Amino acid sequence: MREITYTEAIREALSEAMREDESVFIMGEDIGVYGGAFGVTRGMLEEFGPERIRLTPISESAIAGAAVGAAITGMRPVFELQFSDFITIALDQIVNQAAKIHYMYGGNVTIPLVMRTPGGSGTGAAAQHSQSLENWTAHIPGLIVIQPSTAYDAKGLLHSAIANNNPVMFYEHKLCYRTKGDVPEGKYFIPIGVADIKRSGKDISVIATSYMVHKALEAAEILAKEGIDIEIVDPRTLVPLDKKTIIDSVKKTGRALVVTEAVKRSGFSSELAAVISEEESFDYLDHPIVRLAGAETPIPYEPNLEKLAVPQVNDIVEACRKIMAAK
Amino acid sequence: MREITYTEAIREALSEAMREDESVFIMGEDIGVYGGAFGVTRGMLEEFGPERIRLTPISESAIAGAAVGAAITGMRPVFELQFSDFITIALDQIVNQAAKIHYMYGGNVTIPLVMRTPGGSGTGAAAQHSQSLENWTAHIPGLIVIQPSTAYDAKGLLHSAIANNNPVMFYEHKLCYRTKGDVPEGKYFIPIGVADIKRSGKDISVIATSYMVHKALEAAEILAKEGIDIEIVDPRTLVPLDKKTIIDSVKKTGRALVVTEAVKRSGFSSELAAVISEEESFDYLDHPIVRLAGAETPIPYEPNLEKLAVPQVNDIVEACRKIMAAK
Amino acid sequence: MSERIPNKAHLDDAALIEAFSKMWIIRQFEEKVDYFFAKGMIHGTTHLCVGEEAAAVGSGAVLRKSDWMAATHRGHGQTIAKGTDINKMMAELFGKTSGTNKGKGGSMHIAEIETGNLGANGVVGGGYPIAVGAALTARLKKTDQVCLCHAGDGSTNEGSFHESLNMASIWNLPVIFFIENNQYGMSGPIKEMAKVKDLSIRGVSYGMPSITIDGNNLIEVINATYDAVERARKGEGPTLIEAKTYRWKGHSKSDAKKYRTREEEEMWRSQRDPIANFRKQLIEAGILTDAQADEIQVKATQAIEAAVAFAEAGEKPTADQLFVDVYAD
Amino acid sequence: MSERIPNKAHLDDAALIEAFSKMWIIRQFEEKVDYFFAKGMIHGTTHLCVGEEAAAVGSGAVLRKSDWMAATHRGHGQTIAKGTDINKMMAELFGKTSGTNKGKGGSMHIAEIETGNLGANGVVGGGYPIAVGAALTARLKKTDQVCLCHAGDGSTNEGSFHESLNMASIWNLPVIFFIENNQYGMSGPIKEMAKVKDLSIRGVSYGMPSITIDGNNLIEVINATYDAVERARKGEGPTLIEAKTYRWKGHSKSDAKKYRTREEEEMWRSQRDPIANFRKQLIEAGILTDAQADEIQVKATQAIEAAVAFAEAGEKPTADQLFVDVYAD
Ligand SMILES: Cc1ncc(C[n+]2csc(CCOP(=O)(O)OP(=O)(O)O)c2C)c(N)n1
Ligand SMILES: Cc1ncc(C[n+]2csc(CCOP(=O)(O)OP(=O)(O)O)c2C)c(N)n1
Ligand SMILES: [Mg+2]
Ligand SMILES: [Mg+2]
Repeated sequence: MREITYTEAIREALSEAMREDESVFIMGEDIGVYGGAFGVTRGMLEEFGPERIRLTPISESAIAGAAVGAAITGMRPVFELQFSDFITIALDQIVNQAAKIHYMYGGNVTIPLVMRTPGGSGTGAAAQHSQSLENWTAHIPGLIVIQPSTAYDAKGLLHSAIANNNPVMFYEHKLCYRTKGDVPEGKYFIPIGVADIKRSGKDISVIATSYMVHKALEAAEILAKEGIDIEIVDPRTLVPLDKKTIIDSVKKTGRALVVTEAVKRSGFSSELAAVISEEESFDYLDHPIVRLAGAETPIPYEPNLEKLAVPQVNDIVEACRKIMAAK
Repeated sequence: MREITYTEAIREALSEAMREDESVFIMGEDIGVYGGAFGVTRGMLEEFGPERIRLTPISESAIAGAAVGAAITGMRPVFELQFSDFITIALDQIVNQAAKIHYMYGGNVTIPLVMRTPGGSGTGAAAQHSQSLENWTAHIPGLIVIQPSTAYDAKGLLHSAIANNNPVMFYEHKLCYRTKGDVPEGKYFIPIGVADIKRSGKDISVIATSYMVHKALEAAEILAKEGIDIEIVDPRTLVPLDKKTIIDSVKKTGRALVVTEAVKRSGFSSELAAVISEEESFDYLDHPIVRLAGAETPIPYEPNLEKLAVPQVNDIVEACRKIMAAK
Repeated sequence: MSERIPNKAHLDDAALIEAFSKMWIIRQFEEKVDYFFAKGMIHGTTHLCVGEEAAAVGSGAVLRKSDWMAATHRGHGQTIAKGTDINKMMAELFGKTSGTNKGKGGSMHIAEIETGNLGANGVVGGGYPIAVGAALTARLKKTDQVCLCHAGDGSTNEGSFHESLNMASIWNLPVIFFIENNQYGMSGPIKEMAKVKDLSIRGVSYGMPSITIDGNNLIEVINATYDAVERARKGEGPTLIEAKTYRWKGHSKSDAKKYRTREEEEMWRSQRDPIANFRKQLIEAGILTDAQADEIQVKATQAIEAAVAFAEAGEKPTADQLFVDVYAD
Repeated sequence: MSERIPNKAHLDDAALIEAFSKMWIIRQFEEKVDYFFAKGMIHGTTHLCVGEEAAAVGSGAVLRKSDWMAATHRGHGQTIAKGTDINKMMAELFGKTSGTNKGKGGSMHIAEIETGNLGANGVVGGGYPIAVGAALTARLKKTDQVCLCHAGDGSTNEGSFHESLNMASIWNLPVIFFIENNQYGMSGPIKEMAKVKDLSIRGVSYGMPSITIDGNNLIEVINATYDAVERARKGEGPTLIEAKTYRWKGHSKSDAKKYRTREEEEMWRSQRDPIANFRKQLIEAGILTDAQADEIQVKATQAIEAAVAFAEAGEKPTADQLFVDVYAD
């Protein structure tokens, strides 16, 4: 298999879907000749033309809403929100319209749309361009929420997202874009709602999302040398959540460390901790669940502070050591 | 002490604050001669005039943002968002501006504003007018989040909110408006960040928010007859959260039931469960934490379905019985 | 073609009688709903469009069934005009599974995709971008469908109005933005909430053809909408229509209407009743006799009674319906 | 008063020389920042305003220190024009505690409340309602302060533009909406993203006095802003100014600029350089000699060098700073 980047994997999924299905099209700011702020759609204008690679004005609410309207009437729009922080402008259409219409209309219409958007910090873009707000949409019935960490997952899950008949929130991560991985050519699907064990181990279940999966993998190498063998579970889709894989892992290891970049308070790490603590896994826990997550601060600009604001490899290592040392 | 309604209590706090401090003013849709969609500002136009009881166009983003601009430059705006569901339109100003400016500007400016808004279901207003989205703002560093359940708490906490130098999200509940309680005349403050034990008991700590406090109190009466003695903890402020009072209660009872109206998945009930499960209280738990919360569905219109979508008194009773029956 | 009441859409006598009848159906529907609400027999809230029937019917009359329409929270008239089944609508208000939305939507969300009704919207301004999206579908699928986007005066101060009209204009989409300017957004008088005499002037910001009309004059509404629809079908892009009208009743369930005078209300009721005025026009043109006109009104009442009977006969959703249709397969 | 270069603000020779000098300081500041970014010595991203100096300086020049200004993501020039300390600005970009924002904001958030700079904004259109709110403060406190709201052409398609201009207009607030139309919003050409020749036409939607000017002509900018500021101070409400200009550099750090031609760029650089043109004007009016003009440029370079030295001398925040200032006391 070839190694390609996360960016290329996403672009491949988009292109393959568009070649196959005329009803798939893309909208967004700067996705045309510019190729998107992070280069994801680079070259696609040349292949698909401006009708289907549709450059929009800077109007996030109309972009999201036009996707809803197009989806209701038979298209399968994918729109790119340039930074996930700007969902603040598009939310009415996503939450009050897209998420609810299928239910509110008694199931008489579907809303097959995908919002692709990059979240996360690490590029020095400061407080308004670095948030991880995925838990907002995870809270909303009617939405599907995906957060792929690898190139392979990104491509397979994006194909599934586009094929899905519900509004799908597809959160990419700025620091994932350049990561590389083995990715098959051609179309393949990774089922929505299936977690992936990115590393198996026996001591601690580290449930990590998005870019934190990569940091956990690095931490695992360090910990392995110390005889601590962590299992890394990547939920991949937050909604629907593959509780079984997570719970089974926790039952096996008896210890759970949840790692997300998003701010700890009321973030998806809380949901993961709550799920683990209320399920049968509770009885298997040898140690309280530990959450490692973003600091309760806006993301600062200065690079050292910026790093301190989100979990780093060393924080994961430390947390695991502490868990193992306890009792 | 007099008994007044929750609505009147809020109105009193607003009026007292405005009489005392010229820099406090109110903005919002229909808050003038109409008195607000839920009658909270009724009569205030007559006393304070249209400059300070400022009727706005239907422009939630500009309302919130004008509050931010006014706050930065020395005023203490309070704005009413007619239904909390429409925070979807105002969020950029709340989350990307109000919450971050103090930090992002190095502490050189404060943003003393209050957003008052009613959440919750129970009035048949269906999916777009019945949500409980408070956990979104609880996730955002820089925001204070308050959710009063009684007239007494509403007045004292609103005074504290207006006096606070941070952006404060003040979530009212449509079904609380007509509830009555003893409320002192004149100004008093309830400190932000202090939970209240609404009923003490020894068997289960029921941590309930907003209108669920009233339902929990009703449930307590039924359970008491069966010999189950629940303690009801009302956090009152979600951010900052009074973890100590909650943890102490759980340590005492050894059992925790969290009850919120908001959708369970990724709601504030998750945060509460996560906090309890990761603190020392973990060691005292005799039973897994149970979350009782909104169904993972949009709020349906039809009245029976609408009720089924959020916890009712009987659900609390059942959950408590089950917890006590276990083991 | 020569019609006895000339109109650009060339609607013949029968079609105009049909429009007259629809206005009556709408009014009776609303009066009935008002009655049920007052009695506490319907749950939730509602926004009635009595007094605004010509705007709904005149604009809806020039659409094809395959065209689309997005309605507002004050949408009963708009959806009836587009052809939504009034039985199912009434059943919806009663919260029955036989309702348009199986009882899950209620007054603010009535939708019937089969007849092109993309749904009413509880969010002021929420329908604008959705209508743009539907028009985009027509463009991408190269059909000649158009989308009629209903909206209120107050909603033209929402950001979504601006973003959507701009997007529709630069993409030349087949959408008609139809503003029912009933003078108030809940209690906010549009003359204080916007500093322009006519809201149609706002089309200038988008280089969009725009017009202000008497929304209570059925023929004027038909003509303006017809022009806009024709332009849209030919690929010449969107139009903004401002139809001046008035809501006779309060904003929603309880409204003391302190923000307006009784004289103003009285003037609109007595002099600018769209139904009475069109009735007169039909009779003067010799299309209807007095007796025939009365009969149409009676038939409308009967149709509403039938709708109520249909609604009453329907079933309440069972508890398991709560979890049905959260996600599509 | 008689100025050698007549202008409505009656800025005298010294003030015009000061403005000329500020334009140079801005350009040198930007060139220096560009250099540091290219070298990887500054973190994050930045949006440079080279070529747009007259818009920033001409509008800032007619404000008082006590007036307010809201800047955009492309805000270095705007904030310098308002009087923000360039040493602290450079220190901010270096992430130092001596920076305007103590290193926590960076290029997109530079603010200095003491000089009325309410802050740059990373959200396109995010500054509009904030500026309206500041103007509301002036109104409620009955001061004669005004607020200058900077924005870009692309931002005029955001809903916040619409809501804010409407609100400012109905309340007659002292705010000046100043659009730097540099022809592109990132890669989106405004001539394709809006169907109007001049964005100032959008003021019509709000009954707002509006004007389109040559944003590269310093005196034209001064004059238009002066009229708007006077109107605002007198309580006559807001104004919309569209200043046509051009950004010489890419949108932000990496930009292949495929969306425009090299000829277009070259035309703006060679014929419409705001600094070169104003220099010529000053010399022709006899206000400066060639040598004096050169000296001003040299001094600007020195000022920037000093700013860099100041920035370098500052300290990086310590780890504990992460948790400072999340909440105010
Ligand atoms: C975004 C949003 N803000 C506020 C409301 C509350 N609300 C419902 S209808 C209404 C007035 C709408 O006025 P207009 O657009 O003129 O329509 P009309 O009711 O007059 O038909 C308001 C403020 C809402 N539903 N949605
Ligand atoms: C709400 C929002 N959408 C998108 C972006 C990404 N973005 C940053 S600057 C920019 C272009 C802005 O164009 P314009 O307003 O013309 O300002 P200019 O950059 O030309 O000065 C875009 C799309 C953003 N920062 N905020
Ligand atoms: Mg209206
Ligand atoms: Mg621009």
